[in-house]
Amino acid sequence: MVEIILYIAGGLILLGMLTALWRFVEGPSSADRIMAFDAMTVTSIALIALIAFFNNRIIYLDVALVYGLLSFTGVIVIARFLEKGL
Amino acid sequence: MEYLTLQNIGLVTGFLLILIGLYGALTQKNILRIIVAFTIFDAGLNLVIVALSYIKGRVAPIIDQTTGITNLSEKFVDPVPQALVLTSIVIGVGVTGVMLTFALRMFKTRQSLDINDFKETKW
Amino acid sequence: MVVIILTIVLGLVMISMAVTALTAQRVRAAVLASGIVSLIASIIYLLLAAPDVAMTEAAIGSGLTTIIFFYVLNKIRRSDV
Amino acid sequence: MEIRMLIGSIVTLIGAIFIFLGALGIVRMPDLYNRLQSGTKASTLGTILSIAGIGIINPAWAGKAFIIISFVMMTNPVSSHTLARGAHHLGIPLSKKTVIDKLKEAEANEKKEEQ
Repeated sequence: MVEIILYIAGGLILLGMLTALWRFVEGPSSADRIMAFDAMTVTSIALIALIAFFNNRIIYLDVALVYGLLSFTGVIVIARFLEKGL
Repeated sequence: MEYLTLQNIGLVTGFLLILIGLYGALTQKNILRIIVAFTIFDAGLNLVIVALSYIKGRVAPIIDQTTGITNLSEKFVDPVPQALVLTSIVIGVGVTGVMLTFALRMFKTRQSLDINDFKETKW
Repeated sequence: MVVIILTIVLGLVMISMAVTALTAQRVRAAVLASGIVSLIASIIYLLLAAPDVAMTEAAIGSGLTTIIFFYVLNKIRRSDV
Repeated sequence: MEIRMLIGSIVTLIGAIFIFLGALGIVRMPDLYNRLQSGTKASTLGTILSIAGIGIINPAWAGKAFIIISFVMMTNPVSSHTLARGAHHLGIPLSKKTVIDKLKEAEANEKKEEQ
């Protein structure tokens, strides 16, 4: 029962990632692409947590920790690049 | 159907990434796009080496409460290719930085990013 | 079986993003697409039982490479980058 | 025991639904700023609920899950705010239905005080 609910949750998360990818391919301006990149990064944190549950290893959560700490620096650098002047 | 394992999917994806990166590096004219293609080539190469070391049914080579400390060589995948890939990722970033520095110097001397404008280094 | 389907979907996304990086109109879109290739490669490393490689790829391949590329693009600033 | 695992999985499912609706908003919204608030608020809440559900299912993981939740809650709004400000400076047009633009008024006031 629990595993079936978590499989459905994983499918929804993967579908959300693919939907954000469509905006990345379509996006009219560069800011749209950066926003899709940010949304995909945050979504992949939840996917990594689900993979860690199914493999039953706590060490996999450290990867999600690294994502949460370091993913926002890239977005800040690109936004400063758009604002002219790094 | 029995060929559809995790290892084979990793190998096929890695080799396709290597081919796409090589094609891009050979056919693009812009210097920055050549460097982007080189980055994709690097990612595919690392993926192939990690997929070679995977064995079905075994777990990651890090000790904690769920693995115990006995018979570890029958539970873990091979850790040596993973250590090699760990070094290779860092070296790849260093090579990318050197290539970007060259691209910046070439742009400052000639005000161009096209590879056809730099003919004096050909022989 | 679920893991196989997940890996196939992630691999297809990776290959399509690599093709997007070669055919994009501006260089900044190509750099972002190669960042997504590194991001999904890190999830596939996690499925292939290599969490340490996944950690390094997430920090260096997806973060630091994008940052140094945009540092150089900030120095160049033409109409097509 | 079973009740706790069921509650945790349902919390994770609610988080996944929030992530999917946020991604749907990224595609459907009319201009950049609406997409930005949909893609940031809903995705952040969905990720927080998903990781909290994993922490409820497995109580030994709750400490590390709490650390990840606090990092996501601190870093994600910062990057989104910086991106919205950069896009406004770049001059990306607003939607036709927008009624108020406070940042433009504030910049006009600053320019008037300098003169």
